[in-house]
Amino acid sequence: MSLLKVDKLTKSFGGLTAVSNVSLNIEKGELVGLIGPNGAGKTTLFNLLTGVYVPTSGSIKLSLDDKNSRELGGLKPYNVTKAGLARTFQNIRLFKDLTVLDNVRIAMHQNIEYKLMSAFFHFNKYYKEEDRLKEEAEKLLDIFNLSDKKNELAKNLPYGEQRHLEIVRALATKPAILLLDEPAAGMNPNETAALTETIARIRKEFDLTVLLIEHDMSLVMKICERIYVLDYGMMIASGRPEDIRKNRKVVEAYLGEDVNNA
Amino acid sequence: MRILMKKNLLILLCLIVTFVIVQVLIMNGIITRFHEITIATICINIILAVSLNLVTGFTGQFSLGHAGFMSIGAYVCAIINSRMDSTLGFLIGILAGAVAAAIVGVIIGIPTLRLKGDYLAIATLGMAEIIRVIFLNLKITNGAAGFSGIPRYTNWMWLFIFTAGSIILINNFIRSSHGRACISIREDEIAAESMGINTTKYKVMAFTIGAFFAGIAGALFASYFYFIKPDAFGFLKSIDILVIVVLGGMGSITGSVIAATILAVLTTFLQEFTAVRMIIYAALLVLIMIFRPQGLMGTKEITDIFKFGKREERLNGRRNR
Amino acid sequence: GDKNANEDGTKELNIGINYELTGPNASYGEASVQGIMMAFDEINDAGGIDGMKINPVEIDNKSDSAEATSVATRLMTQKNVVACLGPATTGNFQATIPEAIGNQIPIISASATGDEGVTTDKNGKVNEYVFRLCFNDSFQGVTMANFASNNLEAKKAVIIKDTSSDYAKGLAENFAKTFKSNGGEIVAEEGYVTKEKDFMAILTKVKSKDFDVIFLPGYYQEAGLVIKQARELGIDTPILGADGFDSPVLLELAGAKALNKVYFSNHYSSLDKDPLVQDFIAAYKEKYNTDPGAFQALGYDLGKFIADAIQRAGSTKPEEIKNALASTKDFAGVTGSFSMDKNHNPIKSIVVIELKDGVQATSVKVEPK
Amino acid sequence: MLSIKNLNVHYGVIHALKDISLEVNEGEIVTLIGANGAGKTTTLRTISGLNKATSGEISLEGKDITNIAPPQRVKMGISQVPEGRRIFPEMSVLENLELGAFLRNDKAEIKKDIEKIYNRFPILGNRKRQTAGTLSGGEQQMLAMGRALMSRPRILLLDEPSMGLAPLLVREIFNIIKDINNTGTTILLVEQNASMALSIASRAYVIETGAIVISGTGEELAKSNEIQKAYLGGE
Amino acid sequence: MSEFLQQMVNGISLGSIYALIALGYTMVYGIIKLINFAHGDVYMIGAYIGFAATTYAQLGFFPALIISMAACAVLGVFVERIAYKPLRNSSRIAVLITAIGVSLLMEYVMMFFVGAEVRSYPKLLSERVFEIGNVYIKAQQLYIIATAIILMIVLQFIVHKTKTGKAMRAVSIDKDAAQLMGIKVDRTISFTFAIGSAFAGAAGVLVGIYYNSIDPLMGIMPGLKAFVAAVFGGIGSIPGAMIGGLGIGIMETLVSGYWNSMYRDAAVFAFLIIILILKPAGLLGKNTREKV
Ligand SMILES: Nc1ncnc2c1ncn2[C@@H]1O[C@H](COP(=O)(O)OP(=O)(O)OP(=O)(O)O)[C@@H](O)[C@H]1O
Ligand SMILES: Nc1ncnc2c1ncn2[C@@H]1O[C@H](COP(=O)(O)OP(=O)(O)OP(=O)(O)O)[C@@H](O)[C@H]1O
Ligand SMILES: [Mg+2]
Ligand SMILES: [Mg+2]
Repeated sequence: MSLLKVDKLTKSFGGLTAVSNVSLNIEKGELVGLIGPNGAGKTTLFNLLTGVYVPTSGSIKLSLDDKNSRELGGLKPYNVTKAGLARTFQNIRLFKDLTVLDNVRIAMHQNIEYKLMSAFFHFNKYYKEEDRLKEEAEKLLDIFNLSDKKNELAKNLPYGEQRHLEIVRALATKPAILLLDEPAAGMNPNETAALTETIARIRKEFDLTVLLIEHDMSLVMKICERIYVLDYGMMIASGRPEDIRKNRKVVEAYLGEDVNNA
Repeated sequence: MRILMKKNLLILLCLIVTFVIVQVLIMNGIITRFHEITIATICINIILAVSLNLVTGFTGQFSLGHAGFMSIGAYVCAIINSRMDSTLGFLIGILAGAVAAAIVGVIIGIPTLRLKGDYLAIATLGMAEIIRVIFLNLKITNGAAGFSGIPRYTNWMWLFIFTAGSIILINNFIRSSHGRACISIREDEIAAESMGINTTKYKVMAFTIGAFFAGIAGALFASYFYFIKPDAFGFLKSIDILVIVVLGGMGSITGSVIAATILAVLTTFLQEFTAVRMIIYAALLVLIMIFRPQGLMGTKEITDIFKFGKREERLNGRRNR
Repeated sequence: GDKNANEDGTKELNIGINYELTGPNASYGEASVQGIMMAFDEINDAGGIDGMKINPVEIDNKSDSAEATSVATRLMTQKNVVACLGPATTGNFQATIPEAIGNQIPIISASATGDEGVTTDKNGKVNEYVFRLCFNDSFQGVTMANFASNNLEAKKAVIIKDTSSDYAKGLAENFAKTFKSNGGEIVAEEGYVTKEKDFMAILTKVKSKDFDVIFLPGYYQEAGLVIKQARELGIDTPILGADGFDSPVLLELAGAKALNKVYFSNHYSSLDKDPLVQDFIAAYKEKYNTDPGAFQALGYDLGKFIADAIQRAGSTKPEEIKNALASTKDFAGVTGSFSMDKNHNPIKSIVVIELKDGVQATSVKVEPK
Repeated sequence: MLSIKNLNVHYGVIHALKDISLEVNEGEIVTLIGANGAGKTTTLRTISGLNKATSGEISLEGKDITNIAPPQRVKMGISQVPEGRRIFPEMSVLENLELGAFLRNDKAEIKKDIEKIYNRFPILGNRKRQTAGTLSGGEQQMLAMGRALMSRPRILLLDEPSMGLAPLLVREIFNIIKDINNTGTTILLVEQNASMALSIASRAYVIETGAIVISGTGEELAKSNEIQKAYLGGE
Repeated sequence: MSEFLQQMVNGISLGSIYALIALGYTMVYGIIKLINFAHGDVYMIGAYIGFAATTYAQLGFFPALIISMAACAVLGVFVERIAYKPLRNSSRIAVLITAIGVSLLMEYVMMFFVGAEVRSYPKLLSERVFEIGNVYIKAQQLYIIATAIILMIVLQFIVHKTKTGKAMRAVSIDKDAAQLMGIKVDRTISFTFAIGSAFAGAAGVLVGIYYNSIDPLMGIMPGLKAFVAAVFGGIGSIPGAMIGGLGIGIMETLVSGYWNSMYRDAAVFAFLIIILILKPAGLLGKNTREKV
């Protein structure tokens, strides 16, 4: 049984159908790419998966184990996150005026184990939990060597590190599936290469399933095991990178003729 | 218990020293009845400002109705305390006033907190007006004529206990995971939701806690000034509280405390300048905002200032615009 | 040494003035203080009280009750006042009562008309240090209700009151009670709030009702506009009010044409031939170039009254001033001569004035029971 | 044409640009490359006047413009496609384009120019009434370029125009840049996609932590080992 | 029936007074997102200038109106330069507090000079009352309604059809980007304040004549109502301000007329809150959810 099963998902804005009848399957542990021209509906699909938009029709099923399968469509974003989906944003949306550490700690809120009264009176439980939180947060920050900057304000980080922090923050919610929206945007080839490796690494370390949107083919073709291609809101192709690269429709709509940048 | 940590003991010591010093000064007559009124105003305004700061400064929800919650606390306490003329009655009155304000906070918060920015401001303003009009027309509150003859139980000790208690509790809350959840809403609501935070729940929570403490402040107010009437809790009062919060710095508890103190002292000082007091006050307000738009403290706390090298435990909210 | 003595040996008498000089009630406070100052100037020009000049210490209470408490305390504990005048409105005055009792310094208001909890406490016991020199709401309300029933033979009345004012609330309640006991009926009770300017909605509603008089407790600022708009809407029944009507501003706002069949109760009438009244009006006119209103006249009397009490006390001790105030007999003021009753309320007659084309045409005196 | 001498810019205490000097000659495409946070955007913003220089001089065709207000610079022919596009999201596509021609008064010509933009970016023509904020990233990028061209600039500053664009479009954007250049507009191009930028640029500057470290022709730099390692992902 | 018609006349004329003030208000509000609490006080000062021009300088209605508008425009620009401009990059609430300071300053400087007592206006406009089948309509009500409608059209034209209007909208969205278009941000904002304040001045004179009563604190309530009307109609929408103003006027009148005037403000606010809950961006506001 697949971990995430999207069936005939549609979203329209007024007259515009941004996502139209899209179906896809993601198995546990997979690393899947989602590509397509600008405006194809990739981000919209993410927004549907994470509850930011309510689908016009269609279903999104998450099955963490064989017994339980949940419909995610129509859930509020925080409930989707609780169910096990975490994301990053195409336009970075960090808590800019908070410290790096706080950015991560906020994402860990749903796993906190003390109650409101502890928050007011700082009982022992509070201290124990806060210590645990801090430790875990620092561990996560270590992935991108950010723990030295844990007391910096997020907005003062260089662009690339902000993108890294977004990933850390998403990981802090302990997701089963991680959705990355253009993680390499604005990075130079060196930085992209480093990011590619990191994604591969965290995926193993955290036993994650990853779905990522990216226009940088050097990243997509290198680490994605499977690729879905959207165009005008419709799924026009899916398959292994080698096949996608040769797919006529994809080349015409998206890659262009001389694909030699992978 | 970690409550007995060095840091907490130190705070406790400071509190006790402050209390004792003022108490001794009162007993020696160095702090007169007149100064005491200023102190009472300061304490009540501190509670109001700190609680509004939680809603507006930390959670980022623009509320123009804080005086409404204050009035609920004031009337409930006044009514109970007038009928039960004892310290116990006073304490029951305060608790009942705070709880009543909190309940109204939940009832009003759930539908209105879906609104954003100025739309929320209008809704909270309207809500406070509704509360005011109700008090104006109720029999038990004696309507426009006001409620007079409230026994005075509020004294320095109670003021101190409730003010220090409010500051500590709200400060603790802000430094907890729940408090960080509130702050994340201010920073970016969409991102907060995507990080698993039920933003509606935490907005309502902040709003309710704010209302609860505003209720306490109202109760103390009623019991200190003998007399309350609905007019005293109009939208201008809400604005006054907001002024303290912004002047101190949105997102700084210390700022609220300092601004409440400065403004009360300033108002008292300006009493002497009858003809121009409001002109001076207004001009100072404009000047302070021009030269310190982020408020006196920005989002810094007093503890940040003493912690140069060790930035470890800096407070969550840190907005320097 | 005497703490009130000046360097040059003349003594000064500090008298606190705790009034609404900013905020929504500023115009009433301002008017009252004008009257008080006029009285003080006259007294000081005439040599003061036993050679002591009156030194008014004026502090603004922002039309706010908590501030009034603070100002009263300041005057009493920091400024060595022997007595405090004001505030003008009942609520703010009430907020200073505990301070007067606590500090044992007399306070007097010229316009706090509330029935309960002013000069007496909850249990009906007199507040020793608290005085006023205006009649209370019930006296005016009852008088106007009787006037409506007896003189105008009205059976049905409409009340339009300022819901945000303690003054209007007291008047309306007393009017309604008496009017009903006279066999009349209150067919509608409508409200507005201070500073409002548009009354068309309630007037239109009222117009559709069947009634003989409108009772309009409230101050001239709104009453003037209510009357104007009522007449424009074709409502020509008598309109009754109380001392809040007494101001030249009423005429300016309503216009002469609208001010017919308008009756209000007051402390005195400008028609009164008493030289005290005529001299005051003339002096005021000379100084401010307009007619005085009730607040000014009451303020003027208040200034004279406290001076008189100090003179009679022969002392600047607050306690003795208090005793002198309490034992006042036949004090002759512009707003009527009066004695203090045991509850520190003046026993005063009331006049009901009729306006014709905006000017006082007739006045009827009603003696207190 | 555009010349910058010893430019210094600070953000509070941060010294973002340190003694930068560069030249752009008439008709050239000059590219400025460098890592994140190196100061590329700051350079462009300072040229447009959105940031104040602490010291140094910027001149356009020999005229010192260092202390001139930004709108005046637009009038003199400097136009910019800012980082993050900065279109007016609540306005329609057409209104955005019209605003690009804010300083012009020749209505007929403006109309013609809008048509030209639609020819160049047909998707904009199809969406002229759509609220610009709901366009996809790539569509917005085109709009930002179109808008900048509407002022008929003599020199166009482009800040990472290929960011977030699909591969096909990236190539197209670079073609368009070349095209715009061919019609006589001088171009200063900031890019992360260094290989593409270098391939169309006549000359290039490399900026590192606020200072220019290397400069040369596009070809030279593209071949340079250092550049290969640092920016082109070469081994 | 005639009572209902009369109430509608009352409601519309009260509402058009709110709208008159709200229009100038929403203009400034829409452009720099400033809750300009001082707008009501500019209106008050406009009324006093008109009062001075007619009473002391014995001028007629139109000269007084023009003088008041011009003086208020200057005042508005001056206040913006001194008090708001230094806070361009500060949080909105900080500017709000400054505006409150400015508002208090104008109120009490005025009170310092003219006293707290109300004044009445000389009779400058026809006091005719038309009686149409038991419904009374004052000529002045017609003037006010007409002025409000004309102002709305003028503003709508300025903002949507003129170049300056486009500049205003661009500045309101993104100041840096506007500069890159060649728009002079400071000048655009000044212009906005000038227009908004001039309209407030006009409203001051008209309403002063209509109610025949002015005082230094007269701006507080209308200023607040204008804010409510602007938000209710949808922030930044000019027809929204008009509809918001009219809506509040009519609601107040209907509550007073058919229910209980004592609960009027509470009822109107309750109704407003309900409408906002149903339409969270006001009547004409577009509920644009941020694209993420
Ligand atoms: N809230 C919205 N209202 C109206 N239209 C929208 C909205 N959100 C997205 N769209 C439209 O839906 C389409 C898909 O947008 P989306 O952001 O999903 O594209 P994308 O595939 O992520 O593109 P890119 O790679 O450029 O980010 C676009 O045409 C866009 O204009
Ligand atoms: N508004 C600001 N306040 C403070 N520092 C800033 C500000 N804007 C930029 N900086 C700092 O100035 C330096 C240069 O930034 P700039 O945006 O010019 O870099 P860039 O080369 O354009 O980077 P990128 O590739 O990420 O766009 C960075 O260290 C950045 O953190
Ligand atoms: Mg996208
Ligand atoms: Mg940049």
